[in-house]
Amino acid sequence: MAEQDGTQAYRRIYTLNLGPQHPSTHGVLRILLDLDGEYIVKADPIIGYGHRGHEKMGENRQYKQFLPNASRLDYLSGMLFNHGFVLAVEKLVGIEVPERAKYIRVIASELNRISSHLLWFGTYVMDLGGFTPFLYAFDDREQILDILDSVSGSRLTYSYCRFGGVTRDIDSKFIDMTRAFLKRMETRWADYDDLVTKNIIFIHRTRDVGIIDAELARQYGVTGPNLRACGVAFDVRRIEPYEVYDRLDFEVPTGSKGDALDRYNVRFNEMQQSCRIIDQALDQLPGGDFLTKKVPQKLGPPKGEVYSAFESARGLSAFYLVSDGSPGPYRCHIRVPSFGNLNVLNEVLPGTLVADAISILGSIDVVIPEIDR
Amino acid sequence: MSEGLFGSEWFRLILGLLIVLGFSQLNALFLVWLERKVAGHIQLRPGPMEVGPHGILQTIMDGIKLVGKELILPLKADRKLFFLAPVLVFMPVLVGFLVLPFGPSMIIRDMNLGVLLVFAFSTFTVLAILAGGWASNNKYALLGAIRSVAQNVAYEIPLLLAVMSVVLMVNSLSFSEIVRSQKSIWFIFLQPVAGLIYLISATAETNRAPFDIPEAESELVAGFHTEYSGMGFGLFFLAEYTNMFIVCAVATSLFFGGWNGPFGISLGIPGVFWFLFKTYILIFVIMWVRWTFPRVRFDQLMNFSWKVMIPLSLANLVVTAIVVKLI
Amino acid sequence: MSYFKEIFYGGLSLIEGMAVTVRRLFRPLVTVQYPRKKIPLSSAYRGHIELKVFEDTGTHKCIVCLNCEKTCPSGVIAVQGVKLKEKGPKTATNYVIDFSKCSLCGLCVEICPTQTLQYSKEYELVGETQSDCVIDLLARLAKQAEAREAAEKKTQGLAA
Amino acid sequence: MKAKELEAVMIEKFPDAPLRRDETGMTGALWSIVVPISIIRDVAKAFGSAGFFLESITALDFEDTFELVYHFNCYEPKSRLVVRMLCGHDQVPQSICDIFRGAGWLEREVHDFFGISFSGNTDMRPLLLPEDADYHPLRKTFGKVSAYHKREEIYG
Repeated sequence: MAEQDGTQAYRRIYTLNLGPQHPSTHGVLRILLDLDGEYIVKADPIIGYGHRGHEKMGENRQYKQFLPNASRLDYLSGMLFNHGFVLAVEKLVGIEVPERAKYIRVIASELNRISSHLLWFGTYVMDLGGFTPFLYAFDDREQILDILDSVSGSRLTYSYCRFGGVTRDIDSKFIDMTRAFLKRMETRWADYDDLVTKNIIFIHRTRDVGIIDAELARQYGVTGPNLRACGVAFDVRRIEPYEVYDRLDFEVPTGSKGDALDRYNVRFNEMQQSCRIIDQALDQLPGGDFLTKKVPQKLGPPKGEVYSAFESARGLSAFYLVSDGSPGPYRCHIRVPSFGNLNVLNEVLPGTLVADAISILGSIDVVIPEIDR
Repeated sequence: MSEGLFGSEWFRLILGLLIVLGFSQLNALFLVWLERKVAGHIQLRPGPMEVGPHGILQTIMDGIKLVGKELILPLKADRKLFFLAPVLVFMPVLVGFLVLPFGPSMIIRDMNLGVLLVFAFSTFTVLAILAGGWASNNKYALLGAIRSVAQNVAYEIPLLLAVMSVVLMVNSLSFSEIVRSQKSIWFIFLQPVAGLIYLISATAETNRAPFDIPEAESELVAGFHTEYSGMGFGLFFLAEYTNMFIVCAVATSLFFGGWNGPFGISLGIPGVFWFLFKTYILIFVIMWVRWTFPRVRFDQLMNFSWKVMIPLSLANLVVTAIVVKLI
Repeated sequence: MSYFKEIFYGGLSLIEGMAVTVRRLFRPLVTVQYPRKKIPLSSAYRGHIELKVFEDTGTHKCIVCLNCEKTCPSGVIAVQGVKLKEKGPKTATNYVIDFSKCSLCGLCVEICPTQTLQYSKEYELVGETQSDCVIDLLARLAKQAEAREAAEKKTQGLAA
Repeated sequence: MKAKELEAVMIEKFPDAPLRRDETGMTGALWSIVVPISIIRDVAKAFGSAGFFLESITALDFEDTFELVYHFNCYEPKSRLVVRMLCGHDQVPQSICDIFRGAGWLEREVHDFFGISFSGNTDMRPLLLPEDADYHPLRKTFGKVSAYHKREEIYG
């Protein structure tokens, strides 16, 4: 069971295989932990159990046919990846998108961001042992899924965006549902605060746990809320705004220390900012087409490349498409944020307790199939 | 002859044992159902609804399912210990029932060392958990067992210190004596700190959330009973609920007046109902706590025990001793 | 001093949390007991594809242009057809989908030139083998028409 | 403007490397530079000391060569920069995993998919592929392939 370490006679280091089947490894992550008692000496994340070859699929498909794949990369923010892929292709081919479609996309994406964060919130508290907030978060998330279902017809893998617009226009029912949701959430934040944010046990479980400072984050290419938690206000929506984000007023919440509590607070505030964005976008929503008519069935983009970044729920994501002029890409690379965010565990985990490892893993919010691609 | 048989001490003991066995099993099944209902309604869902009215028979069906399942012995497990542990975890909780004062005349054995007996035997649970975790030959189970031992050592102390303050006031270790002296005012009003410390330690003692670190399903999969299947797991599960009943019943008799109504008002309700009512209220509170809080971390738990609970309970004991001496 | 302060405010935060959960205890439930109660589907719901019946012809309008078959990313659709008339389009004789491969992207529905494809509202599909997921849309259409006729007869019979 | 400063550094230090600016922002980067395989570590060091982080490493398989593409970015202001490196099918580029510690995994991923091994990276186990994988799926010689071009055919 415990192997004797040759060099140190009475310190026994043993290996614990955390995952791939483990309640808290979110998908199929395996971490080889070398433990000294309950303290972690070395951590080696092993990934790839969910590798489906999306990049190879992308090379063998037409641009249009890759649409359903895009929302299956990070299935929790399917709309965002769908949106991001469409952006990349539109940039490559040069398709003009109607104003209304841009707003619809932003609303749908932000709704998806909230739903992704809500799921993270629920599972994170569940990783820490609190089961009830998980179901409250799911109750709220259910409202978002209903809203997105009413317009895209799907609850998880939306395939809602199309080159030059979206598949279906939003109607007054959608707007009413969204407004009702925003109103509902206003009262929910206080409940979540009382139940989780202010809870002394929760604070002790997260404060000073798993500190990722700005330099470490830079070394590993950590982005998204995990980076903002260490005080760097880096948000693709702000730095290189796409769609109509430059017309909307929102803050980029940041933390200071980069511990689990900061990451929690950043995500929590981000949900509220997303609510603000949706509210403004609904106010500014113009009329007009939701899908441009001028897109040919078979796209023939010019030769060249495009690297289009967008902010998914987990950080900076990008599609890198290289076109050889044919209706499908020559190379389709996907930059996923969870890759760097998980990689940093190599350095953050050693020296912490097993219980902290679960807390850290939950707080950086990785979606493993996104990394595996 | 017959009179001698029914009146004999042996008859009383056997009858008592049968009642205890029947009651503890039924009670545990009911508590499991109650827990699922409470959890369900707290989480805005109905809980079990299918078997029987409002799913009341669900746990019995689960029990039948567990009995029907194969007991899987892990490779290289310690066979004897592995099967002994679930039995070991259930034996001491039965002993606890012997001295619980359900009513003025409803005690199987009114021993004058009753309090001591309950706590002496409740430590057996730790032994069972350690045996089960060790025998499983599984790292998660072993970690759970280690945590359990450390946790119980840390929490026995404040638990007993809190009880000691009550014992000092009554000057007796007999449950019926303690309950009788609470006829006019419950000890929770005289000893609020001790009562609170007792409840917190008892939650930790029974490995309930937020102190369920030996199980800690999000960290250690299922802790010490990771490898148990079928009724082996079932016994651990039932023992947890029976244990919970016992600590709550002890809390009722030590701090909440046992079979007495509040402030001596009994409303004509028999004492046993008062006792059960108060015990179930306490059990509900423990469930309510479980479905509200996240789990504490192992070292924080120890910190809390050694840095907060033990000093507080010691101070409380000293103050009690001085006051008792002065009066 | 901060030692006692933390104990006090910590305890207070715990009580606040418990207040949140106990309030929920008396709120109406949000879940639905599924097989007995069902939530209405949204009008945009995307089930597997099916052939639409048009009022004017009484049947579908598939002309076997194979656009759906070609555009499908996963090779779900297989269509065969014959030319019934010398001039004019073909008519489908076979329209089979393998639902186990379908990712419900909806590209086939969008590309259909006669708009004879639509999403069905069926979601309670069950099968034991992969071949159970193969759906013959024309047979399904015939079965639906039969059911409709039977229902019509029944109402006529009742009326008479 | 970190990008401008770095551009000056690049031109000064590596005058032979062709630097291409992208005024339109079409490709998502301000400029890209094609560097020879031997100086990638110096380039990466320049980027590292300028406060950039490594966004992604990826490769393209052409008939005549591999092309490794490094995307660097910095937090403020918008300045994504691209470093390209032509790497023959039998060449072994140097690892930058000690300059950007996160590069280790990215290089492992490239090794998985293209079979390019990096000298200096001690951990070259397959990352996303199975442990015993001896194939490189994103090479254009593996599986179904729609086209296999020479590099000039795309970049002209």
